[in-house]
Amino acid sequence: MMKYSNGKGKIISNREVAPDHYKMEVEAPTTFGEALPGQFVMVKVSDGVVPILRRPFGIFQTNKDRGSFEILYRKVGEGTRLLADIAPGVNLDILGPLGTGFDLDLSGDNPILIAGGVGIAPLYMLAKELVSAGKQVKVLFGSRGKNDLLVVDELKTLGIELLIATEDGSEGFKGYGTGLLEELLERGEEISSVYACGPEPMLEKVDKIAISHNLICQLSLEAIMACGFGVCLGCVVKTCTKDKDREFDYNRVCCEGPVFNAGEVIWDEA
Amino acid sequence: MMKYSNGKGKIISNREVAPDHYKMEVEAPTTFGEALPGQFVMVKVSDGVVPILRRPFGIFQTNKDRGSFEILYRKVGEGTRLLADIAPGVNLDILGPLGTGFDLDLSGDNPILIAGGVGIAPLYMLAKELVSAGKQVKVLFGSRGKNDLLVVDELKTLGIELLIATEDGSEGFKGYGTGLLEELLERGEEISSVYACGPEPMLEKVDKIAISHNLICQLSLEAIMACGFGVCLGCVVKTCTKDKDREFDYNRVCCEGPVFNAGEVIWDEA
Amino acid sequence: MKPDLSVEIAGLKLKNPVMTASGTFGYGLEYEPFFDIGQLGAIAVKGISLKPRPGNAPPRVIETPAGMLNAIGLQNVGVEAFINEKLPLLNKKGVTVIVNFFGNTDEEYVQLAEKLNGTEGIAALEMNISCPNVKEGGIVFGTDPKVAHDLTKKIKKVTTLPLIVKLSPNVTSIGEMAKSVEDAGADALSMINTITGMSIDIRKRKSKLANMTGGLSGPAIKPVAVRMVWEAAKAVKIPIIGIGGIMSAEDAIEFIIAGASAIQIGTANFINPSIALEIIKGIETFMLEEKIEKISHIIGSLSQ
Amino acid sequence: MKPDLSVEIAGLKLKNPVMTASGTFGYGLEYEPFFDIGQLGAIAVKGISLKPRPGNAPPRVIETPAGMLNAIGLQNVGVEAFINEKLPLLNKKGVTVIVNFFGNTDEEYVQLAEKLNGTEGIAALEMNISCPNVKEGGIVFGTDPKVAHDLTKKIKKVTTLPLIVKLSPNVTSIGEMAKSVEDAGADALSMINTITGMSIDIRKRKSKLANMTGGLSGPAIKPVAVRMVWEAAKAVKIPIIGIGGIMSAEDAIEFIIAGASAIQIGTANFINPSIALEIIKGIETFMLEEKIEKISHIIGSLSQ
Ligand SMILES: Cc1cc2nc3c(=O)[nH]c(=O)nc-3n(C[C@H](O)[C@H](O)[C@H](O)COP(=O)(O)OP(=O)(O)OC[C@H]3O[C@@H](n4cnc5c(N)ncnc54)[C@H](O)[C@@H]3O)c2cc1C
Ligand SMILES: Cc1cc2nc3c(=O)[nH]c(=O)nc-3n(C[C@H](O)[C@H](O)[C@H](O)COP(=O)(O)OP(=O)(O)OC[C@H]3O[C@@H](n4cnc5c(N)ncnc54)[C@H](O)[C@@H]3O)c2cc1C
Ligand SMILES: Cc1cc2nc3c(=O)[nH]c(=O)nc-3n(C[C@H](O)[C@H](O)[C@H](O)COP(=O)(O)O)c2cc1C
Ligand SMILES: Cc1cc2nc3c(=O)[nH]c(=O)nc-3n(C[C@H](O)[C@H](O)[C@H](O)COP(=O)(O)O)c2cc1C
Ligand code: FES
Ligand code: FES
Repeated sequence: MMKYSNGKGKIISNREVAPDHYKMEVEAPTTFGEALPGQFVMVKVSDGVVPILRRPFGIFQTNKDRGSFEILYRKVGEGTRLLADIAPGVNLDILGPLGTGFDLDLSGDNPILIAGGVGIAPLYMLAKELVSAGKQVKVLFGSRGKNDLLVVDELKTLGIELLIATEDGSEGFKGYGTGLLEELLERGEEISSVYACGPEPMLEKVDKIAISHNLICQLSLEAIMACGFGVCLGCVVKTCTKDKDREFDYNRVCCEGPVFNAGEVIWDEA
Repeated sequence: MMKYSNGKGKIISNREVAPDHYKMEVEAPTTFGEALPGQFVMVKVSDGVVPILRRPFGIFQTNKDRGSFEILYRKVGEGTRLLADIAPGVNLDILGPLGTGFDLDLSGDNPILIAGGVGIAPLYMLAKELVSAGKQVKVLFGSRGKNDLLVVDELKTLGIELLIATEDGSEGFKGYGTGLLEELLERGEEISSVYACGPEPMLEKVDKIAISHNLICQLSLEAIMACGFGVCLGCVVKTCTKDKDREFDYNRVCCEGPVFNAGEVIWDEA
Repeated sequence: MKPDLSVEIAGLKLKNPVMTASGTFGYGLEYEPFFDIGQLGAIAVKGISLKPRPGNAPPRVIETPAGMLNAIGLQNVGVEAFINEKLPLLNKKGVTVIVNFFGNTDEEYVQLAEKLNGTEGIAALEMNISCPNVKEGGIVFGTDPKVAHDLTKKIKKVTTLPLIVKLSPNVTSIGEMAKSVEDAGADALSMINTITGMSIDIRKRKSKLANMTGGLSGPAIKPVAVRMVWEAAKAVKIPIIGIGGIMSAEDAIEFIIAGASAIQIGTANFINPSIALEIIKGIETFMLEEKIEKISHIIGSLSQ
Repeated sequence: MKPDLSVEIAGLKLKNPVMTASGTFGYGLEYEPFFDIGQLGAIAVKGISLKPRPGNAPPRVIETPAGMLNAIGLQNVGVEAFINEKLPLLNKKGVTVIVNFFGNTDEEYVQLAEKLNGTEGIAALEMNISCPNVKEGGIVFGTDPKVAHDLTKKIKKVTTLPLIVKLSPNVTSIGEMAKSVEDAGADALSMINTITGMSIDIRKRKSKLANMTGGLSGPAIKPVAVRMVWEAAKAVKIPIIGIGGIMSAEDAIEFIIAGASAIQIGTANFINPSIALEIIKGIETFMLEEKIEKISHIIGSLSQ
């Protein structure tokens, strides 16, 4: 607990790696060396008050040798647009590493990592560490089309098995990553655990699959965050409770999450 | 009337010419060719809503051959800080030329231009035009110290007579530019008119001197402006009125000004 | 198919829901260098009083985060000069003219309304009630539902023009205010006027405005304005004109979804003088993208 | 010579006028990784109710221009857990603890005040009256001067702790509100709470907050907050704690000059968790530059 720090980190590089997707490397304050896969940072994207809030990004990887860490992000709005425009050399306000990480001890020998789009960001770091731990890692990467695939080369050099699903069928399996997961399950492949990160509908689907197949499974969620370190109570998600007096709990994605176990989250129709 | 335009102008250059003072050249929308000395532009210094208002700057000179104009500005706050950071190549929102210019017809043969600090900006262009019209131009330039002097070389090459006053006496006359003006008057030098631009206390002083010596004199004022083209009524200054029912008028610095004749403005103790 | 932007407010047919707000568009002509102002749904001219008013001492404006404070003090040429010098020019351009007016007593309001009612070329009246009532110790007309109600009733008696009442946001219950002027016969509401604010020069220990306080406008107030339009729309049946911090077509549509039948652009006119035209086009683009045939179909369409 | 930042509020001696605002500083401990929270003048903890509250459904926060809307719904651990689990830790750090509390009925407020009054380690109570009164059809306690007056009176009867009443800005006359709670015996005021606002997703035609409306905070509301502090300071003699959009020492000083004896930092804590400490230092620097020996010398020093 409370290993995070609030400080400046100099941008080492910030470049487009796929259409509208950027990878940024930042000199890391000391605490970043011990960051876990699945943890995230809060970044101040402007000096001024618009946008006023920091933006959360998963840690793509840490480079202990260089004392830096990387994020992989998609340009979706004002904040990420500003971030994409910041030149190397600039000092960024960074707060982190925050949140719970993935639990590597749950992985077993044949973990499957399933990513939707930029959800690959925290899973890349997870894959790397699982490989170092000697696991047989499979990554299922779902994206809209082959032009939207991310960090494929990096993934391949990790020595994992990469399976691709594209919605338009322009590469690999035609359909969602979750479809691929279901196929593997039907084929009866060995799966000791599932780790997922991506858009909410995908996570909900993975959750259902995991529950129905009794799989060990962790999901990394997103939420709009004002603080990122547990004080605003803005980022909550409905979760199952152990308390008999209540129907549910509101847990903070930034503290109790962003990683939750399958079956924990109550998905609301919204 | 209504010769101004609202458009984009690409920044050709933007560099520091003295400590905290910048000169920026911008490709000019068509209407800028006819800009008068003393007119100004409204510049949007940020794409966002902070700061929300445009900033007014006098036109330092127009370059009809290159289809550009220049401003000379001092970094004093958030807006000018942002402006100083904008790189050449960026398209700037420019509105202008706005306001009344100086009246060159009033000059006579021996006009004196008196500038306080960055108030030299519109007077440079005026000096240039008066020289072309064959006048014997004297420029009195007051600044804090010799390091704060601006565009001295450019002024000298115009072929005008440059007299410098510094508050700390590090160059030229020790004291204010207005002190220098009083000295010239005492010496009985030939002065056919006075044009002034600078901080308000300086303008008030010049006004008093002009009135007491019965000099033809024009002053370029500043005011906080929301629009710059006459609609917000935010930029008014108290002026003498011809209407018997009123004690004074509120005239808009952006439309009836920024150039006013000596004796027109009612200086309030504030 | 070209989307249909026309709306109707208080019997007034407008070609589109985009108007410009009083005090931010002068008498309209000042914007001629930028675009053809006849393309606007309507324009609300600078607030008019019986006699010309000099306004407040400067400084009158100051920037704030994502907004500005103004204390112009309702400087205007007076109703005579407006009718004789400004209105004919606007009429020549074919602009739909909404005349914003105000007084410091009931009688001044009534006299003005009578005068304007007898004038050709005015499409509607917009009554600004965010003014101090000098007979009631300077309490603003628009902060007491009863006072606003009675004033509205008096004005309705003396004019046949559509009457839009412009509400002040400086109230506890905007729904109650809206209802009370509706009950008095108002044909439409426009809202919000500025929120009272202040900004201090800490070294001089002086307000940055000579008038001490001023009215806050711009994007900073948009969330408050949208909320108030939504609350008022739930309280009344008459149409509402949404105002407050609109800088883009998206902002304009927010107000329409919240319950506004039309919108007015204020502060944004200062920053980008052709913004109103861009917003009309932006609304059209949005309608095409979202397959909305008629803008009136989405008025008040916020899901609860 | 080191400037003297100490101030006194309702008998409470504070080493400096910088506090953190309720709901933006958790229970204090969350800020320990960033700085020694004992350096603060005081902290106001997250609003406490009799029973734990789950709060509203998400989404609960959304950004707006220079501000944010929140509809947390007063989620909190309840008074028991606060007293047993949080307060002892805060006391161990030597922090001056102000307990922000609220209820949905007069009785809930009274019970809470009684409970807190009997607890060691609390420096003062801050009563949040921006809550719906369920017995009065959900009308907010803090929008009716009479209701706020009566409630304040009841609370004063059951507690000997200094009582700070936290005012809602969603009222017509903040001066009248301030006066009515002063008359009821409030020892100090804190203001402002958030301004109600709304933000709409125009493609989904849904509010961006599950709760429809939320409270606007941040720099956007600063001019309104400064004005209200100034108006309240003219209306009452009890000290005022200024709140609303404070992001810097300059902002804090603006409130002090307007009439606040101390200030609270809210939203800014999210963006820069060590801002409170920086503001204390900034105030010191300002005092040195301006040769102000004691911060209390400039409280309410705005020239008229
Ligand atoms: C724990 C966590 C880790 C994340 N990791 C990454 C990452 O590694 N790479 C990456 O590209 N993105 C990541 N995100 C999402 C990222 O934070 C948002 O895309 C970003 O904040 C959007 O900012 P913006 O200003 O560009 O968009 P805005 O203009 O604010 O919004 C654009 C759209 O994005 C949505 N949005 C805004 N903020 C968030 C948010 N915090 N979470 C989810 N949706 C949001 C808005 O509702 C809107 O639809 C993560 C989010 C969380 C909570
Ligand atoms: C007609 C006109 C012509 C001008 N020409 C020039 C010029 O050629 N070169 C130049 O450097 N400056 C010029 N100015 C002043 C310039 O506009 C301001 O310095 C600038 O707007 C400050 O912006 P800022 O955001 O950096 O400062 P802010 O942070 O807004 O303010 C910093 C300080 O400057 C003052 N200030 C802000 N706006 C104005 C304003 N419009 N006029 C006067 N003071 C202001 C503020 O009160 C404050 O004290 C001119 C002003 C006017 C009205
Ligand atoms: C400089 C200025 C002057 C204004 N003058 C008037 C006026 O005369 N009458 C009126 O009803 N509203 C007046 N307003 C209020 C605007 O019409 C509008 O209600 C308000 O600014 C909110 O909209 P905005 O945020 O888009 O500016 C004025 C606003 C500004 C900024
Ligand atoms: C996320 C959030 C939660 C808040 N919770 C409370 C609360 O529980 N009790 C309370 O009195 N005020 C609460 N407030 C209001 C703040 O204490 C403060 O009055 C307001 O945010 C204005 O200050 P600011 O602009 O500095 O944030 C909350 C504000 C925010 C942003
Ligand atoms: S983001 Fe503030 S509590 Fe999670
Ligand atoms: S700046 Fe708007 S009228 Fe002059």
